[in-house]
Order: sequence, then C-alpha cells, then structure tokens
Amino acid sequence: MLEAVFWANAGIAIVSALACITRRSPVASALWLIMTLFATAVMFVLLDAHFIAVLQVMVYSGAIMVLFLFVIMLLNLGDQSATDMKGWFGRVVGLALGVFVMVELWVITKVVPVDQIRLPAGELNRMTVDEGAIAPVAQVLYTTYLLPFLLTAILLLAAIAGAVVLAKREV
Amino acid sequence: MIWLAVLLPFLGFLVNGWLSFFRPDAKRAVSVIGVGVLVASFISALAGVVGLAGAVHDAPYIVHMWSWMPVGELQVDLAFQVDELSAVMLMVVTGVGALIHVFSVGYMREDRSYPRYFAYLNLFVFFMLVLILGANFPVLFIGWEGVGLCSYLLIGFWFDDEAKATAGKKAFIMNRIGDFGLLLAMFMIFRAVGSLDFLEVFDAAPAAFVTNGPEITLITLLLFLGCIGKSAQIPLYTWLPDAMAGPTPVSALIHAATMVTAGVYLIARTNILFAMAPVSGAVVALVGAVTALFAATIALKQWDIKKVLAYSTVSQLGFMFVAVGVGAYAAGIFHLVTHAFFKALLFLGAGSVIHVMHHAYHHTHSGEDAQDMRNMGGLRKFMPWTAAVMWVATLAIAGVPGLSGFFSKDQILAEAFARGQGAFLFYVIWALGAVAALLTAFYMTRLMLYTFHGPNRTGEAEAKQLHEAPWVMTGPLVVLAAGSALGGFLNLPHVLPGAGWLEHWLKPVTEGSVPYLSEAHLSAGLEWRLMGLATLIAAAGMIAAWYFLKPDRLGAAKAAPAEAGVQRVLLNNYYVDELYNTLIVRPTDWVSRKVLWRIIDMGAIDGAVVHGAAKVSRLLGWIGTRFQTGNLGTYVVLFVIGVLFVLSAVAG
Amino acid sequence: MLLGPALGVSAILFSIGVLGVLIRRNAIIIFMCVELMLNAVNLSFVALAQQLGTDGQVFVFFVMTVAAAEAAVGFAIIIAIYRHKETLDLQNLNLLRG
Amino acid sequence: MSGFLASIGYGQWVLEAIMIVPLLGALIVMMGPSAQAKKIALGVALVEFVLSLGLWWAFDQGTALMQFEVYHEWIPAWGIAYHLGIDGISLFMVLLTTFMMPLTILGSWNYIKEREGPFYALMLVLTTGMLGVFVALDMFLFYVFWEIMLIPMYFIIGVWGGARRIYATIKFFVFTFFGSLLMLVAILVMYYVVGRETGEYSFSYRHLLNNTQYLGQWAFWLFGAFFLAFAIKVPMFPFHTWLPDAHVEAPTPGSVILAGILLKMGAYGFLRFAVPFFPHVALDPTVATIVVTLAVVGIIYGALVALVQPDFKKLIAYSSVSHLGFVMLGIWALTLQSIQGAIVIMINHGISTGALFFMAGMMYERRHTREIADFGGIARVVPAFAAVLTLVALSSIGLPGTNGFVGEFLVLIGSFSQYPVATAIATTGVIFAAMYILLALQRILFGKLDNPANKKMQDLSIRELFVLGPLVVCIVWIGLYPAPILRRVEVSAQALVTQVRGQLPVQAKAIPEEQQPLGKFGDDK
Repeated sequence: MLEAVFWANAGIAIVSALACITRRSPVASALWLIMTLFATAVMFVLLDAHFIAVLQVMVYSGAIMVLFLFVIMLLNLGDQSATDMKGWFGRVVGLALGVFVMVELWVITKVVPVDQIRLPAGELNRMTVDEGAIAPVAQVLYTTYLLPFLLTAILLLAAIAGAVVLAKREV
Repeated sequence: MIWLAVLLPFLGFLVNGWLSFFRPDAKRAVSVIGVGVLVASFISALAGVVGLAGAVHDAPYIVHMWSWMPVGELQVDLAFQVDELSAVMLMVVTGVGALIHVFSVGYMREDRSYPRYFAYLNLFVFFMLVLILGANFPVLFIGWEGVGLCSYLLIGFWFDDEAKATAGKKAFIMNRIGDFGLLLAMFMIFRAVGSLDFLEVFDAAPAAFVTNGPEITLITLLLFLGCIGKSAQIPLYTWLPDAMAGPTPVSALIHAATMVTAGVYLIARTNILFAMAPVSGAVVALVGAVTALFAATIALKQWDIKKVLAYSTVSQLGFMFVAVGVGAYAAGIFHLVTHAFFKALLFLGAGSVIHVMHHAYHHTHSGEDAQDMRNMGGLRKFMPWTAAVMWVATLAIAGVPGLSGFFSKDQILAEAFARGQGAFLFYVIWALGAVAALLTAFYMTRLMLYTFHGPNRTGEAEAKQLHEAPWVMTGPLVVLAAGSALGGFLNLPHVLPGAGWLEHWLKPVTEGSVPYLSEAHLSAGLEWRLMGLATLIAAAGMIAAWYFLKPDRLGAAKAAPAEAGVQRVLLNNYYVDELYNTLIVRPTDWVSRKVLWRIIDMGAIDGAVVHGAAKVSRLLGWIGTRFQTGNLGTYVVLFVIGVLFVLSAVAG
Repeated sequence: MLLGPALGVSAILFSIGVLGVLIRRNAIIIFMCVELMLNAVNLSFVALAQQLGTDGQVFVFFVMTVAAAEAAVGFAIIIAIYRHKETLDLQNLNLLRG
Repeated sequence: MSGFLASIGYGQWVLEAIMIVPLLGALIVMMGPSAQAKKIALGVALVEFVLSLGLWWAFDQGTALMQFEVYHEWIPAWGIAYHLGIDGISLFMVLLTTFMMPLTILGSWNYIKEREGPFYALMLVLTTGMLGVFVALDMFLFYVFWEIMLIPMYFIIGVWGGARRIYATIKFFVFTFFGSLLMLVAILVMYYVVGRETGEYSFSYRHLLNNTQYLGQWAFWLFGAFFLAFAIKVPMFPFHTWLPDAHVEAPTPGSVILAGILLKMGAYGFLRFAVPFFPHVALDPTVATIVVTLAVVGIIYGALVALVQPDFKKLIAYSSVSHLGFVMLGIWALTLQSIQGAIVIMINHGISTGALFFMAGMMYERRHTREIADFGGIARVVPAFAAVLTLVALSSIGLPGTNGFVGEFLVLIGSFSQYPVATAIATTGVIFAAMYILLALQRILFGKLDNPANKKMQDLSIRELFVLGPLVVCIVWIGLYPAPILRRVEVSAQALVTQVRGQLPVQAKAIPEEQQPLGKFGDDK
C-alpha cells in the first residue's frame, strides 16, 4: 500500500519535473515545479520525515515558489512567446550529460554497501510517535548542530541585507 | 721606538687630511706637520736601527701590536719585525722620504690642494713602513696594497685631467695583477706551512718544501708576479711611465726610490724560498735583464724628461732583479739603496727644472710642454746648482768609478758573470746587463746634454723667467748628491779594503739561503777586469752620446719633425700599450658588454628563461581566458563535466 | 524499505534538474532547476535519515535555509540584471567574462 | 658589562624584546602623525639597536649551543613552536640588521617624501621579519618569517621605487617566491619523513637536524629545493637577474636593506640549513663541483658585467653578485677559515655595499640621475663625499686594512686547501673588482668638471655624515681588528665544520685531529 503511494508520487514528481523543464512559459514551469515539490513532500512523509514534509510545503511550495511567481510577474515574463530552449546541439549535449549524471548516481547507489544500515526498521517512526514530529529533529539541531544553525541564521540575515542592497534601485 | 716611526706619518696623514677639509689654506702648518713627522720618524727609526746594531742577538726584533686574524690554524698578528734588512729599508724610506718631503714644500707651494698632497705623502710613507716592517705576509700585504693606493691617489693627484686619473687607475690595476700572484703565493705557503709569519715560514721552509720542487717553484714564481706588478717589470711595466703624470716629488719618492723597489725587497725578504727554487731565480734574473735592456732602449728616444727617468727606473729595477735572481741579495739591496739616492736626485732635479720651466711658461701664458727636453737646453746657466748635482747623479747612474752606481751595478754584473760558470744562461744575463749599462750611460748623458747644455730653446720671453729653484728645493738635492757620490762605500767590492759592509750587515737575513745557492766565486783578477770593463762601458756610452748628439742643432718641441722608423717605435714604447689595449682591454670590455651582459644576462637568463617562463605562464593564462566566455551556459556544461569526474572518482 | 526506490527517484529528479539547467537559457527557469536539484538531494537525505538517524533531516533543514537565502540573493541579482539588460537570456549575458 | 647584563636578566628577554619592539614601533608609526613618522621610526630603530647591542657582551663565545633561547608552544598539534635562539653564525646577522636599520631610516630621511607613515611602518615590520629569519629555530617559523619579510620589501620597491618599479618588484617577488615555495615543500617532506621514522612530528630545527639520516634518498631532492630557494636569494649566478632590476628600481633604503641584509639570508640559509641538513649531498663531488663552479663564475661574471654598467646602482648590484660568489665559495670549501671568511664577507658586504647604495642615493637626490656618465670631476665640489666614496669603494674591492680584505682573504685562504684551482680563478676577482670600481670612481669623481649641473652639488650634510660615519668606522675597525668578531664566530663555525664533515667518510686535511667538536646540538626541549 505504502509502496504504491510512493510510486505514484514518484511518478508525479518525475513527470512534473520533466514538464517543468520543458514548458515554454516560466509561469507554467513554476507551477509544475510546485507539483513536484508537493509530490516530494508526500514521499517525505512516507520516509518518516514529517517535520521536513511540513517545511517542504510551507517554505518551498509556499514561500519560495510564491517568490518565484512574484518575480516572474514583476518582470513581466509570463507571456514570453519565443522559446528559451537551446538549439539541438545544446539539447543533445544536455541530454547526454544528464543521462551520464543519472548513470553515475545510479552506480553510486549501488556502490554504497547496504550493511551500513544501523537503525532498526520503523525506529524513526517510533520516535515520532513517542516524542512528536519535531522533537527528534530539534534535539539534534539545537545540540550537535547548534553552531551551524546559528551560522545559517546569520547567513539568512546577510542574504536579506544583500538582496536589499542588490535590488535597491539607487545604489 | 719603531712603532713611533710608523705611527707618526699616519698621524701626519690624519692631521693633514683634516686640514685639507677644514683649513685648506694653512700651508705653513701643513708643511711643518708633513715634514716634521717624517723627520721625527727618521730620527726614531735611526734610534731603532742604532739600537738594533748595538744589540747582541740573532733573532729579529718583533713588535706585536694585536691579533689581527685569529682563525684556528691561521693566526695572523699585526706585528712588526725589525731586522737588518728592514733596517736598511727603513733608513732609505724615512731618510729619502724626509728629503723629498722638504723638496715638496717648495715644489707644491702654489698648489691649491697642498694639504691633501701632504696627507697622501704621509700616508704613503706610513704604508711603506708597514710594508717593510711587516712581520708576516698579510701585514706586508697591507703595506703592499697601501702604497699602491697612495700611488694611485698621487698619480691622479691632479685628477681634473682625465689622462692623469687614468694613469693612476692603470697603475693600481696592473699592481693588482701582481697582487693576485702574491695572494696565491700566500695561500700556497699557508697550505704547505700552516703559517704566514716570516720567521715560521722561513724556519719551516727547508722541511716543508722539496728543493727545486714544483710547489716551491710555483710559489716563488707567484711571488715574483707580485714583484713584477709592483716593480714594473716586463710585462707589467707600462704603468710606470704613465705614472709620471703625478707630481714630480711623487715620482721621486714612490716611483723611483721606495715603492717600486718593494719587489726587490720582497725577494730579498723571502730569499730562502727563492734560493730553494733555482728555476724561479733564473726566471727572475732573466726577466730583470731583459727588462733592463728593453726599458733602456725606450729611454733612448724619449723627449719627456720624466719619461726618460721613468724608463731608466724600470731598467735599473731590472738590474736589481738580476741581482736577487742570481742570489746576490746584498747586491740587489745595495743597488736599491744607491738607486734610491741617485734616482731620487735625478727626479728631484728634473722636478726643479720642470718647476722653473712651468713657472716661466705659466708667466707668459704659453701652452708649451714644460717637461719636453726640446724646450729646455742651456739651463745650467740659469740653474747651476741643479745642473751640478744632476751631473753627480748622472755620473753615478752611468757607472763612473768611485760613485755609488758604479759599485752597485758592477757588483750585480759581476755576480751574474760569476754564475755563468754554472749555467750559460747567466752569461747571457750578464751580457744583456752590460748592454743595458752602456745604453744607460748614453741616455743619461743625452738627458743632461739636451737639458742643461747647448743653446736655450725655451723662448725669448720665457728665458727671462728662468732662475734657480729656492733653497728648500736645492737643499735636499745637495744632500742626495752626497749620498749618490758616497753611497758606494756601503758595500765596496771584495778586492778593495773595507769591502762588503752591507753584505755583512745583511748576513743574518740571507744566511738561511746560503746552503741552497751555488758557490760563485770570482778571482781577484777577473773582478778587476770586470771593473775595468764596466768603466769602459760607462765611458763609451757617455762619449758616444757626446759625439753623436748635437744639442745645438735641436729645435724646440713645436717645430720638431715627426719621428720615423725605429725612433718612432721607441718613442711609442714599442707600441706595447696599444698591444695591451687591443689584446686585453678591448676584448675584455667587448666580452663583458656584448657577450656577458647583453647575450647571457639580458638575453639568455633574463630573456629566455625568466621572461620565457613569464611568457609561458601568460600563455597558460591566455588559454585559461578562452574558457572564460562569460556565458553561464558554457560554465554550467563545464561544471557538470567536472562533477561527472568527481562522481566517477567517488564511484571508483 | 523505500531506501532504494527513494534514492533512485532522487537520482532521476536530480538528473532532470541538471538537464534543465543545461538546456534552458532563461535565468529564472535555470534557478528553478537548481531548486529541483536541491529537492532531489533532500529526498536522498530524508531517505537515508530513515536508516541512519535524524542528522539527515537536520541537513535537509539547512539545505532549505540556504536555498531560501540563495533565492533571496538570486532574485535580487536577477532583478538587477534585468534592469540593466532588459533580458534574462543567459546567451546575452556575459558580464562574467574576464 | 656582562655582569650588568646578567643582573637585568638580559639573556632571558632580549630576543623577545627585539622581535616585538619593531612591531610595536610600526603600530605607533602607523597611528602617529605622518610628519613624525620618521622620527618615531628612528627612535624605535635606535632602541632596537641598543637592545641588541648587549648581545655583543652577553654572547658566550665558548659554546656552539644556541643561546638566549625563547620557546613557546605555537601549534603543538603539528609540532610547531615559536622557538628562537642565537649562535655565533646568527649573532652578527642580528647585529648587522639592527645596526643597519637606524642608518637606513636616517638615510631615507629626505628620499622618501610621500606616504611616510606606511613606509616607516613597513621598514619596522621588515626588521622583525629579517631578525626572525636569523633567529628562528623552528622550520615552520623560519618559513613564516622568510615570507613575511618578502611582503614589506615588495611594497617598498613597488610603491616608493623608480620608473620600472612594478616590473622590478614583481620579478623580485616571483623569483624569491618560486624558490621559497619549493623550500616549503621540502620542509614539509622533512617533517613527514622524519616524523614517520622517529614517531615525533616536529618542525624543530634540532629535531630535524639530528635525524637527517632518515631522509635517505629524499635528501637529494630536498637539498635541491633548499638550494634553489637560497641560491635565488643569495643570488648565485645564474639566478641573479632579479637583483640588478630590484636594486635599480628600489628606493635608497630598499637597496641598502636588500643588499645589506636580505642577500645575507640566502647565505645564512646555506650555513644554517642546506649544508648541515644534507652534508652528503652538499659535499657530494658532483654537487660541490657545480656549486663551486657557479660561485667562481659568479665572481668573475659579476665583476665583468659590473665593468660595463652605465648605471651606478646596477654596477653595485652586479658587484654584489661577485661578492656573494666569494661567500658561496667559502661556504662550500667548508673549512674554518673559509666559513669565518664567508661570515665576515656577509657582514662586510652589508656595510660596504650598504654605504655604496647610500652614496648612490645621495647622488640621485642631488642630481636625479644614476647614470655614471652624468657625473665627472665632482671630487672638486664635494671633497668629503669623494673621500668617503673612495674609502668605501676601496673596502669593496678588498684593500688590506679595510674590512673587505679580511673576508676575502679568509675565504680564499680557507678555500685554497679544498679547491685550489677554483680559488685561484676566484682570486682573479680582485683584479676585476679593482677594474670596475676604479673605473666608476674615475668617471664619477675625477676628470673635468664639465657638466654645469654638477658644479652646484652640495657636499655631505651633517645627517648624511651620521649615516655614513658609523659605516666608515666599521670599515676601518673590521679591517684592522676583526678578532673580536672572529672569536665570537669561531666556535659555531668550527662546530658546523665538524658536524658536516663528521658525517662524511673521509676527513678533509684542513681539520686537524685535535679540533674536536666543541658543541653538540642538544636535544629538543
């Protein structure tokens, strides 16, 4: 049952992704991307990452993609008529490289030995049940990864400042 | 006391040097100090020598000042050594030096750099004393190069004249070529003996070296190279005639009486080494004899009065080298002493002539050459004292019996002749010397005739200005004339009563070499005959000059026709300077400039390698920029390719 | 046991992202493709986190944060470029040329 | 004197003090008003000199061990320490540096007219860098100082230099950096190899020195890297071409420091590192032949090229190539005399060539030209200048009684027992030296004073006399009484010779049996 849901969403994600990169209109692309993100969020749930799934929907599909659409609208790119797709040579090269990447990644997944698996099946699920969706992540985030966490905060701050400086009209 | 003799000239240098900057007009003070320190130095040296003569000891008297270069095995002290040889030199240097200083007071009176002149002169005497008193090779070398430096400074004393400055430079560089030999000799001696102190080296030499072996021969030849440079022998003699650019008293002091004889002193000092290397001795004698003759021929045709004396000096130094080369060290030193008297006298006499001539020409603003003998003539009427004392010196150098030069030169030739029984070469050397003696008598008589006899060619207006030099200049001449006349009694020949005083005096220094020298003895009859022959030679030379040369017919320099043929070759010193220029100086310059600097330095190293490397890295950089299309798409493609590589590396 | 399939899907999504970056010229779409790739990576993280512990999820958290920051700066740059050049076609943008 | 020094604990803090004082001074100079910069810098340099002067008395000449040691952990995990110390070899390099710095600052008084604050601050930073090179006993620390000192020099030439300063400074930087990077690699290799073999990973000089036998087949390549780094710095023929450019373009103080101190670092590096670390390679017949040949070629070549230089500073630069050739010959002959001579030449060259560059700078300040041909006959207008220039020039060509002679004589006499032919050829250098120096003297000082611009030249000012006076005093002093210097160097030089020769199978003739090692390099702390 779960596997079926997984595969369904996987299919949706892949098809949406393909659509995303092939649509001429940026708005369409953005919408297809949101589709992919949703499907991925479902897969996250299936992989016992409930908190991340929520974040995915809220931050990615919600905030960031809205930002995308916002910018597209702002720059009036919605009704672009001419395609921005590269010529046949570019596409062949891209396809070749893309396939290569996929093959490489595939090979790598085969290389990683399976016996590295440590947690018993359903462990994460049990933790979620015991402690709630956020606690297992928060526990690590605020202890082991406290410094990186703070650094990301600073990074965000810097990004905000940078964005303001860059986008401001009169510099 | 001895250190006082050395220190005083140095103090004189300091004070006069100070005055030259801050009180350039204080000529009286400079004269008093400059001459005073020399006289005081002479007196203290005399006291020291008298003390030495009175003392009953065998070993030389050594004064240690301080440790100079103490490095492990090499222990060099700044130390002075007073023995019989240095005593003789000490007397000559301070005595003749003091007289020349007095003369300089008159000669240089009007020079604007008067204090500087005396500072240099005092410094020279200081270095000369260091040279003759040094107790080891490096200290000797301080003096050796120090006198070269003073020679350089004094030759180029009137440095506004480019030619004079160049002459000084030439002297220094040629001396340095010799110094190179001296340095190498020191290195070899140190390697063999482990010391550079004279006493230790000479004590150890018989054990350390194989007689007539290659090492000792090489050492002595290198030492001799030093002497060649310093004493202006073939092939490094060309600086001495050029050195006449300096003030005339300088020529008298440095380039006749003292510095140029340092080579003879060095060989006499290291006599044991030379005695152990007979081949080197023969080379020394041969070079000396050839130089004596060669320089005498050039002197025949010089018109510049100082050039004649300069070539004469080269020639006489050749005689001295014949003496020390054949192992007659006392005879060499003897000739050194007598030569110091008569050649200093000749130079100073010439100086007083030039002084007066220069005055006369200066008075009439004439641009004529005050040193050219063709502009002189008949000067004995104006300068009787000078003429008289110069005749004494001329007779002495020509070898008229009874005067100093006769005895010393005769002794040298006799010693060379005596060795002829052992090797024919020495007969050749003797013959060369005899011919040189003949030429000496000739060119000296020529100098006197053209200068002091015949009609006056100076010019109408100028002749009125001619007069005898002041007493401060003639006074030293008279003293030197006495020395030239009587100096021969220092070392009379064996056949005369009271003979060989100097030889006896020098015995402690030279006796170490006696076992290595071949026995050379002349019978009394042969010695008398050689003396007679010498007298004949002198007479022949002088009479020939009197007979062939006609001062009455000589014209003034400006009217003189160009020389031709052999005469021109002689006048131009056999074109040796030109030869050196073409063969050595210019090729060196060309190689340095074109090959080393332009081709190797700028072309090969800088151009090819350094800039080549820069160009290669630039090329690589240029290739790199070709990838920088600025197109993000290209970057992404490259980036992905890079990622693929990394991935495949991870995947193994 | 969804690890294998999840990694596979992740690889496919990632490759599609790469492909998109390679074949498109519009800066915004390329940007989206980058987000797609990040997302694919997140999927791997989460899948592995199921087996290896919550650290992977923390990393996803960081990735998202950085992505947000990137989006902020990226859009600022895009807007600045657009103002300057009136286009977002990367073919016509060669400001990076040295 | 030494009692007083001991009572104030001089030996414990002197190295710390002389390292930190210039840095503090640089801070003050940077923050103070620009007009006062040179005065402050001069004061700091004088304080530094006085501080270091105590070393002369406090130094124990009876031991080859490191003295006045300073040891602080720096990066203990990698075996890096802030470890300083002085022995007879580095003593005079330190004193030379602290002696030259006040003179250099005084000498740049009027030459540097713009951006004075940064200039004098850089000079002081440079002081610390140079001192650090001479006293560092940790290879990592040494490398850090070696590079630190490059940076101020780069700016001094590049900012305050002449017309082609950028070219010159880049050439200088790239040349030096090229060599020093190779050296860094070599240091790291030594660190790892020795660490692996002994189990103790440390950059300590002693640790590495005591375990050089583990380097095995690496030694050749490591030596090559060190050799290149130091040979470029010295500079040996044919790595010298950066020197004339750098000298010509550098401002006077830059030239003085470059010639006076920086070049010594290469030679010091050979004495301290390259030769003792790799005695087998350094004295390998083939390697030694090559090095000695290069040294001799450098002597002759530098002199000949100097002979034809139209630019006075270039002439001095090429003469440096010649002089440093003597140093290299002395180092490679590796006898007590030659090593001592090499060190004395290093001191001398700093003094004499420093003085020559000062005087070239003074000529430039007056006439704004360095071309020898633009001068001539100036001895009449500037007699004091002429007198000093003559004396310095004579010292440069090694006239006995001046310092130049002592060094050259010791090097040559020491080398002769090892390499007679090479030494004989090297000795001809004294002839060529006389040629180029006298030619230059003549063309500058003597001859007709026909250039009207020269007629109004000013003679030495009081300030310039204060710059040149100490150098002249040193020239005469070292020329006549070098024994105090030689004695202080002797034990360390002997220890070096013994240590290096001791590792070779065949003992050379020059070292008598009774001269046993006087100091052994102790174990690391």
